[in-house]
Amino acid sequence: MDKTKPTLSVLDWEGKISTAPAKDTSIYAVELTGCTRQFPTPGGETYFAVRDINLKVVPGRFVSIVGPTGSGKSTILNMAAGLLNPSAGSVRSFGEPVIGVNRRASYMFQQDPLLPWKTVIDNVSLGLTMAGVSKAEAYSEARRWLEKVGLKNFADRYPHQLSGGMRKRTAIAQAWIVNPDVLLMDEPFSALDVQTRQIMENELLQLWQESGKAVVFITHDLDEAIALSDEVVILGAGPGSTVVGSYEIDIPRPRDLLDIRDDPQFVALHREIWGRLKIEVSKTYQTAMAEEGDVA
Amino acid sequence: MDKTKPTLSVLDWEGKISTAPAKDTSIYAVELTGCTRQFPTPGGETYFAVRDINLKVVPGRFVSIVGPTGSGKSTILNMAAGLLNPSAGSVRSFGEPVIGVNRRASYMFQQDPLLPWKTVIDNVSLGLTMAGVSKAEAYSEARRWLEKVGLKNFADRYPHQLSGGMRKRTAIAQAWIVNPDVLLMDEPFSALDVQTRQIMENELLQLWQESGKAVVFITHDLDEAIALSDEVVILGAGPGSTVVGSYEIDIPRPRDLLDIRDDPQFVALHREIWGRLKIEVSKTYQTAMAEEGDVA
Amino acid sequence: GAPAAAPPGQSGSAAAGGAGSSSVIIGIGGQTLLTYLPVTLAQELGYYQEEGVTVDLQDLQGGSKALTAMIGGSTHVTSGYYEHTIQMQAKNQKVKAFVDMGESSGLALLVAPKNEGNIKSIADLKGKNVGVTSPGSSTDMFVKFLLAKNGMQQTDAAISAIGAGSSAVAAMEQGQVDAAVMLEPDISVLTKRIGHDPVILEDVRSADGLKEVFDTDAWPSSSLYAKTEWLDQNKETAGKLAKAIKRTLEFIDGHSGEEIAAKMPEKFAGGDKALYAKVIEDLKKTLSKDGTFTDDGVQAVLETQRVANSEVGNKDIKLQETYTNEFVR
Amino acid sequence: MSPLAMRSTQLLLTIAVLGAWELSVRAGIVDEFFFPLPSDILQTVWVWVSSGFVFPHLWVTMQEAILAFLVGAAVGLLLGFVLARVRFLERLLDPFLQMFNALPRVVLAPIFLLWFGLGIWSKVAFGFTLVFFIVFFNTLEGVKSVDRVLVDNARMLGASEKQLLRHVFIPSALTWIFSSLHISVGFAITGAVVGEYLGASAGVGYAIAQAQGVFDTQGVFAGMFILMIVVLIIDLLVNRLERHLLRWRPVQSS
Amino acid sequence: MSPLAMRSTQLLLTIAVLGAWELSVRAGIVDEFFFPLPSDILQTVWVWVSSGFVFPHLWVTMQEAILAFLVGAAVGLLLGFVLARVRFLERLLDPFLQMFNALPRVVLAPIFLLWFGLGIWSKVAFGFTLVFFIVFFNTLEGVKSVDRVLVDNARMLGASEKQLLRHVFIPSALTWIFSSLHISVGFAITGAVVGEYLGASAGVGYAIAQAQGVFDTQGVFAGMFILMIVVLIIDLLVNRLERHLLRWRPVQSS
Ligand SMILES: Nc1ncnc2c1ncn2[C@@H]1O[C@H](COP(=O)(O)OP(=O)(O)OP(=O)(O)O)[C@@H](O)[C@H]1O
Ligand SMILES: Nc1ncnc2c1ncn2[C@@H]1O[C@H](COP(=O)(O)OP(=O)(O)OP(=O)(O)O)[C@@H](O)[C@H]1O
Ligand SMILES: [Mg+2]
Ligand SMILES: [Mg+2]
Repeated sequence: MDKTKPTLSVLDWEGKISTAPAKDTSIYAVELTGCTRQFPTPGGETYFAVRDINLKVVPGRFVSIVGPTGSGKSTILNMAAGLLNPSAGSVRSFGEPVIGVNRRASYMFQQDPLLPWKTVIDNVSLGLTMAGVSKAEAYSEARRWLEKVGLKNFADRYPHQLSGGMRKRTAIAQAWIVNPDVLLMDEPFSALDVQTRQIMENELLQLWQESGKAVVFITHDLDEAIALSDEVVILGAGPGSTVVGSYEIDIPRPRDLLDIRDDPQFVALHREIWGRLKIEVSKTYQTAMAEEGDVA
Repeated sequence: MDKTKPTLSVLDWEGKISTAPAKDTSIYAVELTGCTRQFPTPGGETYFAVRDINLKVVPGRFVSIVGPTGSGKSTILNMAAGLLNPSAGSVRSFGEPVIGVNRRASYMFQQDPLLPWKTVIDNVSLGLTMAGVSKAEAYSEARRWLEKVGLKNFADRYPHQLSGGMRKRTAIAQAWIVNPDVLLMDEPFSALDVQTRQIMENELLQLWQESGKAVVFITHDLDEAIALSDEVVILGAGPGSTVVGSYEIDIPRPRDLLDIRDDPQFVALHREIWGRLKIEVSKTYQTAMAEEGDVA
Repeated sequence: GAPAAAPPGQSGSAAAGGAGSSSVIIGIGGQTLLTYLPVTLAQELGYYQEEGVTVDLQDLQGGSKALTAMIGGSTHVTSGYYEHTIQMQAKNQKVKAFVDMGESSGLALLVAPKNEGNIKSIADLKGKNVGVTSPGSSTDMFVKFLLAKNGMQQTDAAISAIGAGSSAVAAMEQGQVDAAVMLEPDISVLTKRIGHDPVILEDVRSADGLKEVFDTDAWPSSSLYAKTEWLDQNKETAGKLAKAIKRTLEFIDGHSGEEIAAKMPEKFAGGDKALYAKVIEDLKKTLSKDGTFTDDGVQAVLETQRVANSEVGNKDIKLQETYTNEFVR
Repeated sequence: MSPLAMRSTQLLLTIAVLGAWELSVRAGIVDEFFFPLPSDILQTVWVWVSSGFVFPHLWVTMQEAILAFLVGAAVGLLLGFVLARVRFLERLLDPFLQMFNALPRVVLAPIFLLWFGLGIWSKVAFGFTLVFFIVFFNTLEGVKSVDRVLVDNARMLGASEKQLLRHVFIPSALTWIFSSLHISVGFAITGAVVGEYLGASAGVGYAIAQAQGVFDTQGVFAGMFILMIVVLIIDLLVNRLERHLLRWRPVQSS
Repeated sequence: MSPLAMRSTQLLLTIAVLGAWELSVRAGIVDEFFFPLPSDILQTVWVWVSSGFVFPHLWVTMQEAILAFLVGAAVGLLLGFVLARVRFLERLLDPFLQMFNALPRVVLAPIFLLWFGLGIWSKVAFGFTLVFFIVFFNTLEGVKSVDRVLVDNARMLGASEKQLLRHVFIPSALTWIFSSLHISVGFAITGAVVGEYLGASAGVGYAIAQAQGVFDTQGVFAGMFILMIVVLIIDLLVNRLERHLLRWRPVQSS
């Protein structure tokens, strides 16, 4: 692995670094400043996917983004990963502007990103072999990860021979194995059953707690977002959605994911965030229903 | 629409027809008898995805299938749709053996099934135009459905210009518009936020209640399964999983999806089913962790 | 037809050989064309070897290709039509012929079977479609010359390329052209297929025909030529080649068609040995006896070129630089 | 880079290459007998164009090439689709098609002349044998590599075999088809010209053969130059059509 | 249908066609001058093979064809990949490549002879110009149609441009590449044969040309027949390679 460890990796998740702007901008593992992204529409106009997004994540922090469908969550992650240039604003990672892909991040995509011509184990070990790790070593590491995601016995299958949830888990292992400084995850657990999901959530927390990684996590499950995160960011209704709220989750760690839903702090936070989120989601629907689009 | 209405469509959802074998087999909208499906593995052996599945769904009934990831839920739906031949056993629909695709069913796939070269509205209206409906009529019908799924303003976008959740909703509208006798849905709402999900669930219930459709619904969300269904079928852990339990959900209809989680009947059923499901999911993990696979 | 021998080894790209080289690559403008028969026959008779040169024959499927290959340095000597040397002089390329094999071009202007009653003279060709092997070839120029000789415009007849061999025979038989300039053995094959002698408007295969069309006794056609530079540097080799060809011409003169055919590789007969022997017998009268050029002959060729080839036209041509009899004497 | 800047760069490149050529011929590095001066070639082109000499020839060649292209592409598409859908036929016929594809067309010239005469149809047949195989093999592979889920979805929505073709297979194979069309534009013209070159009474190939027969290399190059320009124009049109039909594809950001 | 049954069906089909041909020639419906009796052709093939006459020729042709195929495919792949990755170059060079693709190769024969001599290299160059364009255009399109998410994923996993090529672009474009290879097998042989046909002293094309020059249609057909058999064998090998390299693809159930 040729990635250099961030100088800040000593700050672990207990560090509780506030998101207030710091003088030393290199402190942020991911820093989106005033990011706007527009797309041309078929009608020839421009559609603002997100507008004026400010998102700052220090190393060691776990931030979830929730928001109505189509509000621009994936767009934000794409910009943070360096795969999509913002139309306005700047993206930085550890103080460096992100040009091309963000080499210090690993990204688990919402879509199916497995290479169909590689077996499960080749897919999982890909990041390592490309970093120059020997094949034997990469394979044994990949097996370790496959075991974690419960796919040990499917190592030599091709992706088309897997179920939807198995493909997702392979993608998770693929993203985790490279041990990056920033983990970007777009709805990683939505195709999994409840129990598998909890196992995965625990794995993720463990992985994250072991090091000073920053995690940006997209989910539709508010419970999940609150249970896992230090901070939950709510994205407003589109078009041109922006951050409408940010909630600090101060439930002490380590958290017991099984029982956390009964925690009074959790319940209170859930009610508060859900109240806000509901407004945004309804807005999305009102917009969609009421507005006369150009196709009507 | 050239599809003939089933003679049994008068039986609506309140009919509460038991799943016990009936003399008149044509009563079942979907009937899988002793269906087994195996796949060749890379090692040259055969892998049993599902074994000896018996599933009978009468028209007007809403059946959910839950089970651990990789247990064969999609495989069952594929067989019911006629896209996959069972290695053993038989598939019938309304008494007819299913040869080729099941013409009386509509299937919402787990994967992304939108045609990338068609706009949203063309994708949604596809089923109608192919059935010979005039373009104008198909478009106005498609617009009605797009409105239901909240995509009215995105009618002229191409799939790659949509977010993940929007693509799912387009696929939902595409499957619903053809007004089939059997609705097969594979995790339709998993990529949607909670509120959108509830709107969709309500739409689905409405669509189903209006007619005597049979619905086979796959979900990982047990709450959702119980809230919507007449029956919840639990699939065991793979390989060679089979139906390990079937629960009749006798919560009276119409149900209020918002408050149903507080219903004592719901809570009791949830506890019961969850207890059973948990065993299966843990089994899956034990298998995956303990067993020495051929790659270890 | 059953082949007799394995092909000669494919020699790599040949840099124009150094002085005194006794190994020569000859490019033939169509090895199966009868008019180039002496070049192959000399090889079969072993005359080149007896004279002390090793000859590698390359079949280049057409006179102009053989010439171009030689200009490009792929071959040393070309077995092609003498007229090329004149054309090359017009293009500032110094090429000199040193053995004459054909006294006559061996061409004949035939009327297609379907027009046998209609076309009786050159003048009848007006507005008709005349087939040639390829545009710009000597068959094409033959037509142009005949038209001009009969006081017609070159555009009075449409010229179609019909190739040689079976495509030419088919085009004539099916009447896709109204008339065509043809060579042996195509004429004999056509005759055999239509079952009677075709109507021939002009025939320069005989001395009479030559006299009538070109007003000369000889019209040098197939010959060996090389770049003047190469000739100057390889006088000895050229002499050996010329000697071998001259001996071959004498051999042909002294033997019957059958005897000659027997010496040629079997595959050249194309399955019909009798026909092959017959056309060789016919060929004998168009071949030169001693390999020398005559002043009348070369002059006649130049006249044809002036009339039929706009690239030569009225350019100043020094005929003595286009041929030499120095090596055959 | 703007289209205009791109065109200028291309023009500059062309001029640079032609300039280098001109200079090396004048300096005697390159043999004028084989590579005439570009300025002479352009002059010949000008003569051919201004005298109107080339237009009847070009018209004939274009007819042949366009017919060969259309017929070859149509049959290639049709057979490609049929064989991709009927696996039995594909397995049955594949070796035969491969064998025929390896037949040297030039050798077949006499048979084409025999069957189709000296007119344009023998050249169309010539071009056809080139275009057909390219389009056929690509269509076959294109249809075979269509995403399974899309096909299944369309079938579940009630698509007949014809509708599957129209809504799924053709659009999905379109990138393949266009790739083969890009290749075949050139081959259609090549086919027509070579056909003319071997036997014809008109066409650019005939004109080139005539020039070559009298060692008029300027004429040969002029003919090829004119062909190149024509191909350029056709390719522009094909590109435009492609852009229109494939407008659903995500724009490639580099 | 089992492979054996398939082969038998193909054999039957072949026999049926040849039988019909034989009969119609014997009945005088088809002219033997142009279409000799299949039995005679096979006999000639037998003579060529048993006398060993054909093998040196075949060896020369195979050398040329294989070299043309390898070099053409290699350069086509390379340029295809480079141009697909560097959009600027693609836009710059596309019109030139299109123009060159439309040049009639037969006309260029003298230039090939000039540059590459009379030996095998001029024929290799001939075949190259056919193979190259087919492979190039398909590779270009194949790389351009790679799923965006796969590329992004590989890049996020740290792929360098070279690794992207190896792990994503090449495997993804492999169906495209194989399609073009299927086409080019035939064209490589065609190129070699036509090259020989225009000027050579050995090779199957030379043998065919000589047979044609002396009205030996049996010989012409025998030569083509031998070529077809050779292509069949090569295609079998290419198919096997393809099946191996594309083994990750879902099995197509019909
Ligand atoms: N290439 C594109 N062209 C046009 N519009 C686009 C494009 N990509 C995204 N969009 C639009 O941007 C908006 C945000 O998309 P994005 O994928 O970021 O949503 P999301 O929050 O991830 O939604 P979901 O939860 O459904 O995945 C959507 O309205 C979408 O239509
Ligand atoms: N083509 C195939 N070849 C081999 N195995 C397959 C194939 N398709 C499915 N399987 C196997 O069958 C099993 C069941 O797959 P299926 O997709 O039905 O699971 P599922 O219940 O839908 O899972 P999920 O909830 O993750 O979507 C899995 O173990 C999968 O690996
Ligand atoms: Mg998204
Ligand atoms: Mg599934």
